[in-house]
Amino acid sequence: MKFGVIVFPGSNCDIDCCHAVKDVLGREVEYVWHDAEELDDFDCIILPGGFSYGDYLRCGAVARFSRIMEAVRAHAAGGKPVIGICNGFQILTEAGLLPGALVRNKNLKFICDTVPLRVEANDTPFTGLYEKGEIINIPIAHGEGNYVVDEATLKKMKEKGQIIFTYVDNPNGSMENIAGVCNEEKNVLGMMPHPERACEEILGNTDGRRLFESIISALEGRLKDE
Amino acid sequence: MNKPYEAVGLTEKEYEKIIEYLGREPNETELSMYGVMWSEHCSYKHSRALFRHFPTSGKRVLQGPGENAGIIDIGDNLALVMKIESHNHPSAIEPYQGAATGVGGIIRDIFAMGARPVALLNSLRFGDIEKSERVKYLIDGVVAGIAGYGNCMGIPTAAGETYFNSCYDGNPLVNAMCVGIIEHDKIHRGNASGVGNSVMYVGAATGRDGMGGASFASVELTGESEEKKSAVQVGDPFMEKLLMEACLELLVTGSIVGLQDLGAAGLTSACCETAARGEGGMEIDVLKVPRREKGMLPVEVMISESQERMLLIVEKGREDEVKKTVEKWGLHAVTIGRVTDKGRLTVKEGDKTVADVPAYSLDSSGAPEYYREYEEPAYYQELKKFRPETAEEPKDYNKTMMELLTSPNLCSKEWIYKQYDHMVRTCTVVKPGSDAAVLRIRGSKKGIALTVDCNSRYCFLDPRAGSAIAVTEAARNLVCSGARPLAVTDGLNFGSPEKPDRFWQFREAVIGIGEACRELNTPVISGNVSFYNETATQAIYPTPVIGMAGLIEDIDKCCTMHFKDEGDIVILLGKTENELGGSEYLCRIHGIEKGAVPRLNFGLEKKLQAFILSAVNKGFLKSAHDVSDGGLAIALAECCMEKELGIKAELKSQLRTDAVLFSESQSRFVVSCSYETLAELRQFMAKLEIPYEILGRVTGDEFRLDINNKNIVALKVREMKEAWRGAFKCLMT
Amino acid sequence: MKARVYVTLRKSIADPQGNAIKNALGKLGYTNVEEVRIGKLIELDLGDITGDEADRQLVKMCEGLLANTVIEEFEYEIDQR
Amino acid sequence: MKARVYVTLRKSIADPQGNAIKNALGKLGYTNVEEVRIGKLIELDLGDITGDEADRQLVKMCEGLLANTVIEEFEYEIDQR
Ligand SMILES: Nc1ncnc2c1ncn2[C@@H]1O[C@H](COP(=O)(O)OP(=O)(O)O)[C@@H](O)[C@H]1O
Ligand SMILES: [Mg+2]
Repeated sequence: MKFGVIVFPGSNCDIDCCHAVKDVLGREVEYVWHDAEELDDFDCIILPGGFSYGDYLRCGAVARFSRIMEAVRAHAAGGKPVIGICNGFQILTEAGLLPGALVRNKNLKFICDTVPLRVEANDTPFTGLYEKGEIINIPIAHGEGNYVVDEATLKKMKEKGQIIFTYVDNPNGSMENIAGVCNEEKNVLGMMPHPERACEEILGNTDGRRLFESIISALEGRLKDE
Repeated sequence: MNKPYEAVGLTEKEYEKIIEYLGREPNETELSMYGVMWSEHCSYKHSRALFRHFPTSGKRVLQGPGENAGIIDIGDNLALVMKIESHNHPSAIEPYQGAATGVGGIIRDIFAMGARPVALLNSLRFGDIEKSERVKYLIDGVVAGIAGYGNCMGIPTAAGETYFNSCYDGNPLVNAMCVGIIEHDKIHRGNASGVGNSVMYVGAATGRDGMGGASFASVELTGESEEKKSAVQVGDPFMEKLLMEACLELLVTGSIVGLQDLGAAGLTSACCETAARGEGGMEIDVLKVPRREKGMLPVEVMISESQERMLLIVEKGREDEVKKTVEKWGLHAVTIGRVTDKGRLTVKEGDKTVADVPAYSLDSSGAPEYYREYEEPAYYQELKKFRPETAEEPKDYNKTMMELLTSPNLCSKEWIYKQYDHMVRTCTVVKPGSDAAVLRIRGSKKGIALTVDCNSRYCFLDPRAGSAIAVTEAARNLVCSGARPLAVTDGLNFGSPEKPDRFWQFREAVIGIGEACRELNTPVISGNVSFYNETATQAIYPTPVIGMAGLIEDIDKCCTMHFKDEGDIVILLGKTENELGGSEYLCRIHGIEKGAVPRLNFGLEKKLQAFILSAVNKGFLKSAHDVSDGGLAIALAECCMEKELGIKAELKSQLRTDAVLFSESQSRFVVSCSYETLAELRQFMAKLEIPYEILGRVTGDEFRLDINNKNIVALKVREMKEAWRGAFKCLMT
Repeated sequence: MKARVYVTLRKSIADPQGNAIKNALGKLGYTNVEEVRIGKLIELDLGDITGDEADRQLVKMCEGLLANTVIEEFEYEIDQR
Repeated sequence: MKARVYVTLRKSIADPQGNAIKNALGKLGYTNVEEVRIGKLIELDLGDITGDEADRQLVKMCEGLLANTVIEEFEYEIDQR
């Protein structure tokens, strides 16, 4: 089982994601350069946080044109898990792999904090080891994490159970307190909070660890099935 | 009529010195190059002579002052790189970009040494926030600018300090500090060595912006500053991130001989400094320099301070290899010249020589050096005489406590540091909000603790004592975290050195820092001087900001200031004296900024610091916090906030109540331990002859202080916390 | 050929930045200001191409990169000079 | 009375954002693009005031709040409709 962490120019949580997967969870992981063309070797793809292309114009707007994004699309279409964290989430929405968009925080400030989230669904490869309705504390660090989507899409997302995490105390003005959403097939997740920052006791928080463990366990199940 | 040298900020004597160096009159390009290089900002001509007061060497010092940044050994083949830098004037006229480019500049200094930057700190001073909308505008912009740059770089901004005083109304201070980690064998210096090696240029194209920023930073702010507008630039953290990654990748290949950032005085400074440190000479062609604008003159190319540029000295023959690596990061590297041994910096425009001067003569080794006149100002003896006892004692100490907790200088700075990504890189073990930031070093058991400190009111009332206190306070913050203080980087912010009373302040401060650093064995390994922080009507308080780094041998043993559990015993180490002079209490409650500053006894200080350090390492303490601004009562309140735990303390004292609570006597710490370890801790304290007083216990939710069996303060912690946390946001809206 | 692209938030999307500026203007005494919305102005030098070609490029650029049509609308002007 | 304010970086000031977008457009095949500069578009509804008054207010607003003339320039248009 192998994770791939995509490195865009300006990504800066790539190291943290790698560290969480490799040093904390002991799984294989590799960086994948944005110019690469294929992802066949990988089971799960992580689009990390940061400021791809400086987040100029709009967050994730330029990164979505990276060569690797075709492969990410194919990986997702093949039903394999893709997770976009923070800037990764923004890129996935810009690329149309997830619905909606992320706009400037309501208070117009960058917010770095640890906030409580509610796990809204555990029928995804990313949240299988959480209880539905469970409250977990996960760090956030973003200036544009205010999720918006049109009413019709929102309604459909609710019906299909695509809202995965919500904020308990909405920090950024997100519609319906949304912190993380997935696609209809539930194999592509985007979330503004940073689970990779909450994997170790020494950092004072391990609530994010189960997200990675959920992916591993889902992948292990899947590999067994094959 | 204006003399040509006056236009570039030089004196007649300095002009004569240039003629002496050249054996002829300089041409216009050369004169401008001397003008920027011999500005105070680049040459330290007024301050250099005093730096001999600083201890700059020691067993652990791998690089002292004189390079892009200082380096200190932390064992296991690892070293810590650090430097502080001011961006005061640009931040005063364009707060966002001024602060952002300040952060960008200091980061380049760190990776120019070959180190990966791991933390940013900042020290901010603003005018009276309660009286001025402009101050709010400046804070908003400065904080967003620091956040905008540091967050995008993916370097956690992990600590800082923020103070308000009307002396900063016209002159805010923005000092940024960066810390990096490096392996010994990866250390690089800004050396142009190896005759024939190539001088390559990487990063943003050169434009007309930032023209003469160095000389701009070396004059007082006036209406005319508006004219020098182009001295402010727009930062590009994205470019810098690519530049940083490209440089760090290049350094591993061995193709790079030397590395230098283009900061103040741009190419002129980078070329002459690297040449002077290396083979002595360099020849470059300005036509090869990538430009953003058409029709730039050679002199404009040479002194532009466009951001996000680096100079690489590359081993001859390996230029293509360098280009390739740089291109992978979406950047271009171009060869603009080569290293010579002729001792001259020769600037060509194609075939034409446009400047040709001895390289070292531009550099600080060739710049003039002045011994400024100094004179003790009259206020110094006068203000000292004030007796704090003459201030009326408060009647309701609950009210006084709440007033202090919500005051701009003492309230929580969460509003600021929540805008900084302080967690990226997942190494921040102690986040902003405790005494020092603590970061783990990946792949090692070790950690580092970082802090930046200065009480400028003390430094105004007594620059020598105040500066020494700044150093010891920084060290106290580190030992409370369980770190051994290692080294200092100093950011000296002062008024005009040409005025004898200001220069006296500067001189006293330098001596005070030197003395304290010697006592505490923390050499000064880098620093920055910012003069001319004054307007027609006022100068800032002397503000020598002390950045300090310490080493934690075992990261699992680091400690924070917050009380941990109910029932724990709270102890005050050190002795409270009647020392309200210059205190935050006197200033805030009585509007008085006078009096003698607290005394500092290095013997006691060192004994206590050594004790705290070993007590933390032995695991005796559950929390440790130094007593500083606001005195004992505020220190205790700060320990209660994080976990919303209370305290029940019973103090005994002969002093007046306000002195017991708010005196700012030095060398004091508030610690807590479990009841079970108390006996052992007492033995240990007795053995080391530590003065202490057991204050009471950590309790549920009440903050209760009794003095001589009489209740003085009784407040709910939740209410205190809400007021203290919310105060800054209230001030800003 | 030069062009100016105007990107604005769709009316249905809240504009906190515009609101903040409206409030700031109010504090400065401009109490008559009823609404402020912040958008982007993108000035392009398209080099040596025809007006038709510019038109074609601009629509594609806007839809593809310069605006995110989930939240934004765009307009452009070609400078015929 | 409605107005549109355009705030752009002074020509001598680098525009990192514009630069990055120019590069992105280049990679997308728009190699003809020679320059991109990104500014702000501020749409104001000034309420019920005269054109003269609008003129007077806009200059002051721009200088005082909407632009920092240290690095930016501004222009505005009043919508006479
Ligand atoms: N106050 C100071 N204390 C110690 N060293 C200083 C001080 N001010 C400047 N220096 C040292 O002088 C050298 C030149 O400083 P500076 O011009 O600020 O560096 P840079 O050119 O990298 O910006 C640096 O090595 C710096 O560490
Ligand atoms: Mg430097």
